[in-house]
Amino acid sequence: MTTAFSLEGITKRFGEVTALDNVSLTLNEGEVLGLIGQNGSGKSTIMKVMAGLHRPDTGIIRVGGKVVQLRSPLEAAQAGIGLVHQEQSLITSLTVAENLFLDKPATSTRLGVYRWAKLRDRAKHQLEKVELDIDPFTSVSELSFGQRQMVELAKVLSLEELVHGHLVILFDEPTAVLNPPEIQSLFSQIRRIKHRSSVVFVSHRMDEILDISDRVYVMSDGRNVADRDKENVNVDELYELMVGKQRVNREDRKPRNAQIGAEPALTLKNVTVPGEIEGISLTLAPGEILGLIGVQGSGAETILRTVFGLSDRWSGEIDYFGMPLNVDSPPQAVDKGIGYLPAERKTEGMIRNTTVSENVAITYGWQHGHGAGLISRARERGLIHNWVTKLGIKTPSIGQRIDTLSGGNQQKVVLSKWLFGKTLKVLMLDHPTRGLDPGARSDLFGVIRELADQGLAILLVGDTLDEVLTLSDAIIVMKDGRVSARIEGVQATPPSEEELVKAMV
Amino acid sequence: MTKDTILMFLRRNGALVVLAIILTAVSTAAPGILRWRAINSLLQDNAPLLIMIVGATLPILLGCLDLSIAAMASLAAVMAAMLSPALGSASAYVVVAGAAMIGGLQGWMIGRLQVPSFVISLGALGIFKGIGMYLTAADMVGIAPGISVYETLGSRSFGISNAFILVLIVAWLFTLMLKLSNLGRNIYAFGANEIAVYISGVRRDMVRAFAFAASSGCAALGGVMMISQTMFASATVANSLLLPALVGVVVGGTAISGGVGGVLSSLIGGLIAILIRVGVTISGLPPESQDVAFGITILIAVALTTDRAKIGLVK
Amino acid sequence: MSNLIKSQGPLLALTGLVVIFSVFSESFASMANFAAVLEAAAIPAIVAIGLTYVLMQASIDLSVEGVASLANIILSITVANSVTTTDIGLWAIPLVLCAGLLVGATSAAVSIYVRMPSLIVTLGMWLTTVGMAALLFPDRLPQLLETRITQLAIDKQFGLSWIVYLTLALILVALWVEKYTRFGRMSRAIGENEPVLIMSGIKVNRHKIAAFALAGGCYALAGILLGARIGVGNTQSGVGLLFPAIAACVLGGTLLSGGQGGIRQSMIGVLILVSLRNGLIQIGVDPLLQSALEGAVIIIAVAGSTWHLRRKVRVIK
Amino acid sequence: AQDDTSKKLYLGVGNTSADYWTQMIWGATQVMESVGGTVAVIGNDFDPQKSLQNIGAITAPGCEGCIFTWFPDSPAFTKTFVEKIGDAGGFITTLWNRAEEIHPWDTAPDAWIANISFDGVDAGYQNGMELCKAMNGEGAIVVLQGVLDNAPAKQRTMGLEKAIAECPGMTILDKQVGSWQQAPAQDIMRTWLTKYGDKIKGVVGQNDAMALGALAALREAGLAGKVFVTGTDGSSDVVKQIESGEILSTMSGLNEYQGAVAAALAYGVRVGDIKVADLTEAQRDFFMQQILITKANATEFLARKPDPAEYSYEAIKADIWAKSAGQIPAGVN
Ligand SMILES: Nc1ncnc2c1ncn2[C@@H]1O[C@H](COP(=O)(O)OP(=O)(O)OP(=O)(O)O)[C@@H](O)[C@H]1O
Ligand SMILES: Nc1ncnc2c1ncn2[C@@H]1O[C@H](COP(=O)(O)OP(=O)(O)OP(=O)(O)O)[C@@H](O)[C@H]1O
Ligand SMILES: [Mg+2]
Ligand SMILES: [Mg+2]
Repeated sequence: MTTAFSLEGITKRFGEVTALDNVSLTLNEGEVLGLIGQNGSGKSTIMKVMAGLHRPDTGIIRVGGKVVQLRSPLEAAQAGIGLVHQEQSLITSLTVAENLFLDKPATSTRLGVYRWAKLRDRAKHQLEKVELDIDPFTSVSELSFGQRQMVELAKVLSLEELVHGHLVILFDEPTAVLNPPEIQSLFSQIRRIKHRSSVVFVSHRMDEILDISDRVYVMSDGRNVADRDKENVNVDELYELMVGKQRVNREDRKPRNAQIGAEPALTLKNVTVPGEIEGISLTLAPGEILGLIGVQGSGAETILRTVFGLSDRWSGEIDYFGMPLNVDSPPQAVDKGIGYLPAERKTEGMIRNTTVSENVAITYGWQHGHGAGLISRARERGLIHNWVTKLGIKTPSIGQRIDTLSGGNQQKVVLSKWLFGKTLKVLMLDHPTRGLDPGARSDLFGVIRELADQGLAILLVGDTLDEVLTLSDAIIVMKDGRVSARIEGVQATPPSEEELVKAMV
Repeated sequence: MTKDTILMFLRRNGALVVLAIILTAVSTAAPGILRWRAINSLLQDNAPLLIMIVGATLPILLGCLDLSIAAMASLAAVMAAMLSPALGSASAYVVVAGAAMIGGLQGWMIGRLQVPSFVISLGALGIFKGIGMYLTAADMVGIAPGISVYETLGSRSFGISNAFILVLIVAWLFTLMLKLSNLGRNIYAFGANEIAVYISGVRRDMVRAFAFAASSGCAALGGVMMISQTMFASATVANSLLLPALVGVVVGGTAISGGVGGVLSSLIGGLIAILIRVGVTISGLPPESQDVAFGITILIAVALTTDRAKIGLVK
Repeated sequence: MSNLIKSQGPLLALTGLVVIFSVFSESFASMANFAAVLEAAAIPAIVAIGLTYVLMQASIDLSVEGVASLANIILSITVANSVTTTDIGLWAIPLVLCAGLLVGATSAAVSIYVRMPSLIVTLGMWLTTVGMAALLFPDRLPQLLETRITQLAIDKQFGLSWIVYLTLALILVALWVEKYTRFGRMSRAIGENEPVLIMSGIKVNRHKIAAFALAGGCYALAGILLGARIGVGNTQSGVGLLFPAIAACVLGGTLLSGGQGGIRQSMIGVLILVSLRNGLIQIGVDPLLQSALEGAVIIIAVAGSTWHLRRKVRVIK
Repeated sequence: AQDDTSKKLYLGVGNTSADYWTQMIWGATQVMESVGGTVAVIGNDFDPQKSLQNIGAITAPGCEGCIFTWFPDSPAFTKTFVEKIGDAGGFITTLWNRAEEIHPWDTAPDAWIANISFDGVDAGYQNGMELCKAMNGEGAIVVLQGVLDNAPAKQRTMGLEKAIAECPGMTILDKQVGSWQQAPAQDIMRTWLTKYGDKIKGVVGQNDAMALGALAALREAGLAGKVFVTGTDGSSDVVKQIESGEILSTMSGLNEYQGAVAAALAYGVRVGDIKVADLTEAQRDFFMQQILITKANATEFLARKPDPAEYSYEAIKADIWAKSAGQIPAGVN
């Protein structure tokens, strides 16, 4: 086997943080390398070094045996290296076609003037590869999340036409926002391009990693801790390699004995949001974890947003501890004791350009203050440290800017703000584990159960069926904006996944 | 001190350092400027501008712009003068309180109508100016003599201009508010990411209303200070202060994109801009070159006071 | 129909204004008055074209008045005039346009490479260009004796001056640039999400410099046309161009936050503003109250034409 | 502060690029140069705040015995300016603007020597009467006003009203604010033409720039010379149009003379040649003469060349009020 690409002794520091510590990695031709590690272990950083977005402090990079300097994404692209980002990076006001060739001006313009006909043909061709049947001139803003991810993929695959030699395609958590059929389509694309490319694939889902990879590369704290062929590992071993031996006891997996309140905390009657959900009725009791599942667009997320006062137009009735819930905006919802963790971390969850502690304290900081709207940073600091330790948030200090944390750690910070107060009664979680590593996920599961045990009512839209099955006391299956099934007693008699999927589609 | 800590100090306190440099330069050219009387009279003259700079900082911290402040200061001056015979000192309080309410309404409308602050405050600018013109029939209004508020604002205590003392008090109160209160925290966070803050349960309409109430109230206070000096108001007295006020805020290192900066640094920024103007005037440059010199020096000052580490993207 | 309302809010606002004024004033809806509106709109439109690309990129340019005045002065002392003896004929036009481009490019370069917000850089540039205009000003107001320039304002074809036709042509070019060139497409993208473009290896800075330079060129052109119209070189000639132009862009939907709007929208904004001024005179509003009415209409027009866009999760700065 | 403060006149002006200002500055400069002094011209861009800052900057380092001639851009600020200069121990003569209620003898009387203006009411009146004459006492006119709260704008309006009272056949069709500028005036005129058509027989431009704007719009409509236009300022552009018959009249002040007298008074008091206490109210608050320019005297006006000798300090001091048009009456400011 020939080596297509290698990193030798790469170190990358950001101020005091050492993101990569003397990392070496080789990538053989036609190979899919699964890259795993806890949040903040340096996966994205390694990919960015490979894609020319970060320059390493020390170490060398070889492409096809030759030492190269990758000074920019453009140079990386010329060397046949392309990256599908962890956070989506399409320009929504431009058309799909323009986005596809955004970084390859030569394809679509001459002397700075667009050649629309040519662009359309070429875009069409790229979209066919990923089996996306849309007009290349659709504006990206009209696409669903999953479709956008496919466009990202197509964007990178256009390297096939542009570069003659071998390609290196990097995927940073591409499946986090995809549904199962889309994931399958992605995998078939990866298998298709293997004949002339090498692939690095990051995911926090072990089953996916083992499904698609030929080899698994495990990172921890910016270092490589293991490099195994697929044949020689299993899920448990990988898990242990990632999170360390001491944390492998998976308490959270055990069924929970929930103390569910008799009187419902939240009752929805016939709630309708035009075009999104129709006639939704459900109840949620204190101490209960109610999981919502459904394919994308099934309306599960809309339910949470409506309760939180974020829907612009809706009808129906929502009762809250027996009284009508008159909530028209998030502040009102929060006043009543309702919290909501949004799925869109980047735009709706974290307050960028501010510190970890400000993010945690934004909602309930005043509750720990001196009264009269005056806050006490000293008191807050102690409490924030507690949560940072409890959730295992990896940050040099609580004064660190949240933007510099890894994706998973950002998510934990955003969640902490709801745990910070004293008055929360209902917590709604929209894809709370999106981007979390298995260890963090299990930590979070523990926290969610603990909260429910303390009497909090929890409404959960999960990332995976497995997740919802593990956590929920009851499950509501959504289909086309309506409830298609409600399953009680999930912990005692778990339904089979097939059963759920059937209700979903 | 290592080189790093010096650099860090410079970056954090760029505005203060620039102020010191400019003060040194100006006082070398004209040593008389360092006399207490001279400084005091500069501070007194510029108190209206400085208070407007203090107020204008708050909407900017949110990432909004209040273009109506100068028109509001003029209108406030006119109203205060017109009300002074009937209400005496109360005219000043009534006008400032009224202005704060109108400002609050402006801020609230931005959210309710979902119209950008630039548009709302531009519209308000026109409305205030029109009302001022109409009320005065484009004439001047003198203030009734012997009213204690205006006499106090126009005079000194402990040798310091009362108007400037008031500026310091207001700036200090705002600084405490920004540092110690939940509202202050919400203001900075709002500037950093409005939607996330909203979804965190912050009453964004109230935050915005407060910031605009503060900027309008301060502008009105500026108008009141101005007539305590001039004794006459007209519908356009303060209209030219809009840009100098925004310049002051920016020179102080507050980012227009929101989330970064503070009231005290704006105050320092305002002083820098004022000193640059003084320096340019006494430099003996021909009048034609003075604007060029002022423009370029201001640019250099901003280049030195902006903490680029804090601003993600410079637009 | 509801789709039309959604995409064409500002256009409907303009139509609404025209209808209201036509009802309340007999003379508003006359050919002659439409010509008057177009004449009054021409120069603001040119300024707005330049500003639009800058605003789309989420930057701002305040140097309009200074650059236009400076252009006006340079023009008036380099063509045949009543004060200086230099006369380089029509070469003055490319000279002045280049000066405008240069000022714009300088603003952008300073903003980019010294990492300062465009607002403050262009504010400094405003003061600087105003000063330079004063420096270049000869002792007396130079009258333009170059008739090929002054005829632009005086010569009429079908009731409209060459200035209007020139503006229309420029609008067409600008629309084409916006739709068909990489610069045009990238300008909006820069406003929407600059980091992504940088990561894609796009030379964002070039597009920014180009936008500011083009804007400077447009202001310079406005200065030239002002010269043609007023027939003299005046250091104050550009005064009053800035705020109406920004307001027009924003009215049309080219927001300061970038990534939105475009030439078409800005032009509608210009027409709204100019029709408003014209209409208020036509219906005979008290001059003392005019600015108040203008202010109120601006708020109402923007609120009305964007009402359908209201969303709880929408950033409005 | 080592130099002799009497030898440097601080001259605060609107800007330095219009006929009026260059002429006024020229007059003041002749006086100061004749005594071996200099003039520091300060441009304030018609912005009272900038004036305030500039005066503050000049007086801040100490200014005992400094002399000023200043154009307070807004009458609301005149009091502040003169008091400030009084506090600093300086002397000042003001041009054009003061609030109605204050005078040199009652406000900082030792520092504020005099206020010298031109009679805006008279300018408005004479132009108005000229218009009346040209229209044979019959017809409708439109008025392009200056910035509304400026004293000259209001005075000129008052004067026009006086003329209309004497010439009842002349009626005002419309008034709009042209802000002293040419381009807005042109747009307004164009709109008027579509609104009123040939009802308009005359146009009052409250300054020359607006008169030129109106003329440009009239030219477009082919009405130049048919509709009568008046201005005020006596700028050479307008006077040339008067010669050619496209503009009816304009009012020109003795601009050089105003600058010279203002400078001479400030300097004279400073060096002790003139005692403020000896001056009457009419000598401290007066109008300077002005002349109406019509076709009859336009050519002569254009040809005139001021003789520097007539503007030396000695020459002016010999009879400072020779060209005064009398004390400013109450109620016109
Ligand atoms: N621009 C930056 N400035 C400072 N620190 C950074 C920056 N980018 C990354 N880091 C730090 O480097 C470390 C590695 O981050 P990286 O994003 O590579 O983690 P990751 O493995 O991709 O995590 P996740 O699974 O959460 O995506 C983290 O501690 C992070 O905080
Ligand atoms: N189907 C395709 N998808 C993506 N990129 C392509 C495709 N076909 C060509 N390209 C790339 O686009 C760029 C320009 O392609 P090409 O040379 O075919 O254009 P062109 O034919 O040269 O235009 P012209 O000959 O008219 O100048 C090249 O970098 C090429 O690799
Ligand atoms: Mg990552
Ligand atoms: Mg080819």
